[in-house]
Amino acid sequence: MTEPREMIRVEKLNKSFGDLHVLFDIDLKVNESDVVVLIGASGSGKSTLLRCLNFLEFKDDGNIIIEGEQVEADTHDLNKVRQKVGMVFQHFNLFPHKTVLGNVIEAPIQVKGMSKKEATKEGKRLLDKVGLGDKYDVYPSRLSGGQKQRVAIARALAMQPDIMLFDEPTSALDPELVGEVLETMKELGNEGMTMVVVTHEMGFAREVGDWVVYMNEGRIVEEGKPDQIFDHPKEERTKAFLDSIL
Amino acid sequence: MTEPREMIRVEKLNKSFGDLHVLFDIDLKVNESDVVVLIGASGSGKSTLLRCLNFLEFKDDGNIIIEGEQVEADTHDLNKVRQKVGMVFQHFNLFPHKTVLGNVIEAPIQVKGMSKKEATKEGKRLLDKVGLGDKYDVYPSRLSGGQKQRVAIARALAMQPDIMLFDEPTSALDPELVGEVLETMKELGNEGMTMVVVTHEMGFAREVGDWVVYMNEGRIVEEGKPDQIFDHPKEERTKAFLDSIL
Amino acid sequence: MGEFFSIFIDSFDVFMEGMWLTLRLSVVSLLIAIVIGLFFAMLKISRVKVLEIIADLYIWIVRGTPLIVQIFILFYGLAEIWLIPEFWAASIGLAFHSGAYIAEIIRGAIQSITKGQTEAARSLGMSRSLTMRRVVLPQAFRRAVPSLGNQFIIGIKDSSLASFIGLQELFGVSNTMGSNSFDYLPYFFTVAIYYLLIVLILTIAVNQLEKKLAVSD
Amino acid sequence: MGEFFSIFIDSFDVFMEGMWLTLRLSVVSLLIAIVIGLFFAMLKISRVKVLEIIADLYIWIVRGTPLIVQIFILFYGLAEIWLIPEFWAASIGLAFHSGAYIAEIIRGAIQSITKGQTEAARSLGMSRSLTMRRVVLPQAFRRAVPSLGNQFIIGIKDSSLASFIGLQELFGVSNTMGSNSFDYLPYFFTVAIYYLLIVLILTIAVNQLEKKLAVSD
Amino acid sequence: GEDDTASDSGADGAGDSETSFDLVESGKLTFAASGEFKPFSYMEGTDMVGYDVAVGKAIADKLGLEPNPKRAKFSGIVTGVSEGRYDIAVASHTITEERLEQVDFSEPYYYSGPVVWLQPGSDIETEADLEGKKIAVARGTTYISIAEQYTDDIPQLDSDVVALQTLSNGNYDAVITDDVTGNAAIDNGLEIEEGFYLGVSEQGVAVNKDNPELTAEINAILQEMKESGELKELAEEWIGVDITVEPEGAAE
Ligand SMILES: Nc1ncnc2c1ncn2[C@@H]1O[C@H](COP(=O)(O)OP(=O)(O)OP(=O)(O)O)[C@@H](O)[C@H]1O
Ligand SMILES: Nc1ncnc2c1ncn2[C@@H]1O[C@H](COP(=O)(O)OP(=O)(O)OP(=O)(O)O)[C@@H](O)[C@H]1O
Ligand SMILES: [Mg+2]
Ligand SMILES: [Mg+2]
Repeated sequence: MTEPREMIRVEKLNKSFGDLHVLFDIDLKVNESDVVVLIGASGSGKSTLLRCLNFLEFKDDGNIIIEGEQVEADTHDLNKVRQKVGMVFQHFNLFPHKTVLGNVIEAPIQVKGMSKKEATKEGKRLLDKVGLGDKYDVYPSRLSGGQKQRVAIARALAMQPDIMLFDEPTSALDPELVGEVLETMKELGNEGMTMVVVTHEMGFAREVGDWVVYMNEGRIVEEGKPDQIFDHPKEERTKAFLDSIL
Repeated sequence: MTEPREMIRVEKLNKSFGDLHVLFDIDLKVNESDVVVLIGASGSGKSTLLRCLNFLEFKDDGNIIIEGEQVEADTHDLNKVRQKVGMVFQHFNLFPHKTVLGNVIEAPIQVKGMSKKEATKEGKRLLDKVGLGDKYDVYPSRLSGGQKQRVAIARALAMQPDIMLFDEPTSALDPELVGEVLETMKELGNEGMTMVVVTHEMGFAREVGDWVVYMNEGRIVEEGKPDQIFDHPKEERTKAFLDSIL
Repeated sequence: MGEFFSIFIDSFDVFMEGMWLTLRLSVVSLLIAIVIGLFFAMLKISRVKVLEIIADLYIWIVRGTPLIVQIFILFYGLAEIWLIPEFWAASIGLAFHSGAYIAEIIRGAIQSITKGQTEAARSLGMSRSLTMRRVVLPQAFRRAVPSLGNQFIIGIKDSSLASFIGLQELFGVSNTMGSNSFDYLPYFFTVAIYYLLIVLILTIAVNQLEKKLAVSD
Repeated sequence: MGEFFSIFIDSFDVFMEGMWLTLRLSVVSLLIAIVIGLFFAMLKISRVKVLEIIADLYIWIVRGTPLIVQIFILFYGLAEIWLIPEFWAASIGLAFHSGAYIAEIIRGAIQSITKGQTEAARSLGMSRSLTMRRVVLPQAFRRAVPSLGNQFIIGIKDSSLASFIGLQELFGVSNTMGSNSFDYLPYFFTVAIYYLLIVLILTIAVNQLEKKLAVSD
Repeated sequence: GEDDTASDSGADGAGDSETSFDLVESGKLTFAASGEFKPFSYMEGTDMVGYDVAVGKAIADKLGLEPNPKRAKFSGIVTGVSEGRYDIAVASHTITEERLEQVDFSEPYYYSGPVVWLQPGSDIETEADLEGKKIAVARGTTYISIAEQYTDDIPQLDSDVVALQTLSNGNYDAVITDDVTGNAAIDNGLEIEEGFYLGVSEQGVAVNKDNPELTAEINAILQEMKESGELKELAEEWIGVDITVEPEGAAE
């Protein structure tokens, strides 16, 4: 068995907003094809950690190593780094002035310089894949939340990232729409995409997750395989948290 | 025992807002010095009935007889009628650009043509009475809700009305401030003021009320002495309502 | 630059007279405009269709034509009916103009006063007009102060057009002095400074007034 | 009345030329103003203190001085540096003026676009400027359409002041014809009608455009 | 005869005048000038001065009235007189047929002529060279119709001085205005050049048509001032040369 490729390594990451220290000495490792699930109470720093991985926030201290390369905001072209790491947001953030297809092909054309024809072909393939083959020319305002989120996933995939980050992708959705998005994410996981997912969907975490990380007040309190965390949490706080959400 | 003087009589009052029929054939009698308490679920028409008595809304049909005189909007000077009937609102509606004393003396001076000196003397007496003798020159924005409502009561009393209407005078107040307003109202009732009070304060209704009227969906369902209504309601709906709020 | 400075000093007295006229024009036209604005605001909220249409028409005409056209029409048009001095023609012209904007400001302010205020007043036996006068308008005016202040500043700038019917207000002074010296630029710079100063002072004053009025709220 | 009607007919051709110039002036100055406004809006949101101050200063000067002063200063001032025809002096003067208002409109519209939009674009690897160009500005412009339309209408009315530096646009035509015939009033009424018409048509057009843009939202 | 009447009423004082004329403000002679036509009328501080103003004041004095000079945009002055906003205008108006339909004119109080003013080194030398050029004039002046004989490109400004300054900035090919005004501009440092005369013009005092007696009085006064040399003195004081006599054989 070969050593798996390390896609993300975080070492002693610290982050404050002004006086508010939000992340304390975070260490994290994500291997190729892993699906890592981040859980924790509101305000525990999950989003902040994810955003640091995509450089939407800048760390104060520590190292972030993406695909073997230590990334620093002042020496690296972050736009290049971000192309390797796709992100899906809680509130979709689709571009309302562009059609569904327009949303998906925008970055490949503008950033990668792909031809419009090629981008369209690839974009359509991705939209078909997420089950929106009939919505190419529709504007986002006409879509349901679940459809919007699947477009957002297709949009991120269109940049052919090596890693996908998901920040509570289903928590802004009506319950009956959660399933279709989780299904799409599950497929993605099964295809071998490396994923870091913040979610409260424990069924998904258990079924798709390879590794679960529980955060509390800016620290990683406990981590392990899903079965272990969910069935035999070691820490009291983990137990209390799981009780509160299940 | 002489026949008591009849202050208000309502006969077959009907009122609609557009297509919405809000009051159906309301009959009501209020004798001098009576304290009549109106209760009922939200939307049952209590406020609308009270507002009809003060001609802030106009009836569609039926009669309203104030102190023996049948009042019609097109033949009577309603401003004169309103002077006999004071009203206290849920949200106080103090005049924010006038001091406490200014609020109280405004109408006596402008409407009754009282001299400023006389109005001020009477206004101070009333403010003393409601326990605000130290707030003459303060602006309403500086008062607590309970203080505001007591100013509103003093303001209405300053016109020397024969009847006072209260529309949920304590329901916009923090619980700890309800008592001071109810106390003021209780005193007023004990002094012989004729009052019609919409309230959910059952303790007040029982202690001060002479007559309780229960309304539901625009109709008077049941009425009687407080003990009878609260302890032995005849109607199922009355019982259900009382259970829901106690 | 030294030359500009000496022009600035030398012209001070004349500009002060122009400033005085500018201020008189602006204040007088503001006062007339408030009366006009109040009147049309009342029409707008009268709930009488015809009156509302009249108010809309007035506002539409004012907003649809340049101020300079309005001033000239009033200047020459009023002259055919009754000859009024330029000062009054200009004041009325400016007032006619900003009256439309003030009508909208006042209407908005009146409608921002809650129905509860009116009902409280009516329940005390106050008549409709007494309620408007004593309860609604005083509160509405207070709320309108920032917008009215802003409109006053606009009015001061607009009063520059009064020079075209012959008034020697600030801009008129700069124009005349420029023409006498055959060199307009330094005088236009000078007058720009005066306007900036007035507007600056007024902006501060309006802000102060706002703060002061906020105290009793 | 009959006389007015015949004046209206007779002057039609000349007024059409004035109208054409008015429209050219307004459109050209609007386009320049959008560029200026965009530039200063960018300064305002740059989060670089110096640049913000520069933008504030510009906006303060424009808002603090009458348009007619600005037009004259640019007309004479620019002439000392480099000779430009009146048309361009007027266009630049008007653009300098409305640019300040447009800067505020655009800044407001940009700031109304959620941070989420920017983050989504950045997370796709789009650079800051690409994000601005492809994601933020298109949405901001769409939101700014009603205000920009309104500003355009104001610009049309303001262009009447270009007549004072010798341009025979609508108002200039009425002024000249009035002074040649020694009877201003009918010509000023005529020109008022033309302005009202343009403004009416534009108001309708802007409303239509707004509705059309709303479809994709 | 007439002369005597005029000097009598001038000498006898106000009482007489007030009964014979209908004045804008009683006891005052309200006269308009532009204040933007140096040296004929311009501002010194807040006072309007110049040859026109001096003549207006002299007329008022001789009528026994208080002079009441009013500033107005040139283009609105004739209308103002015919509307009754001003009693008269002493504002360098050339006497023309069109204006005579609106107002009455006195006898000329000075003579002049439209002159073509050019940029230094201009290659315009004759009237023929003006063909199709950009010629600026002041709005409401007679120079417009003159310019129209040569070109369609005629920017109209609010005063002659604006036109001249803009010419010196290089915006126009030519400006048509009075000889005196142009020379005053050159004296004040404007870089322009005197071209050539386009004719002779007579400037008169404009009077409201409802006031024929006033016109007659003014004619008499002007006649008297010409004879006594007073008008010439005023011209020399303000203009530096005598412009009150009709030039013989002026350029056609
Ligand atoms: N831009 C910011 N400025 C200041 N404080 C912030 C900012 N973003 C987040 N925080 C604070 O950082 C802390 C962690 O926030 P974060 O959004 O990472 O939590 P979370 O675990 O994602 O919570 P949730 O489940 O509510 O999304 C919180 O206290 C939050 O208020
Ligand atoms: N001005 C109005 N226009 C239209 N409908 C109204 C108006 N005022 C009241 N209603 C409707 O009339 C019905 C009775 O309202 P009313 O305010 O009298 O009820 P209420 O018993 O006072 O209720 P609450 O306890 O909520 O104050 C409600 O359905 C209400 O929505
Ligand atoms: Mg979060
Ligand atoms: Mg109610």
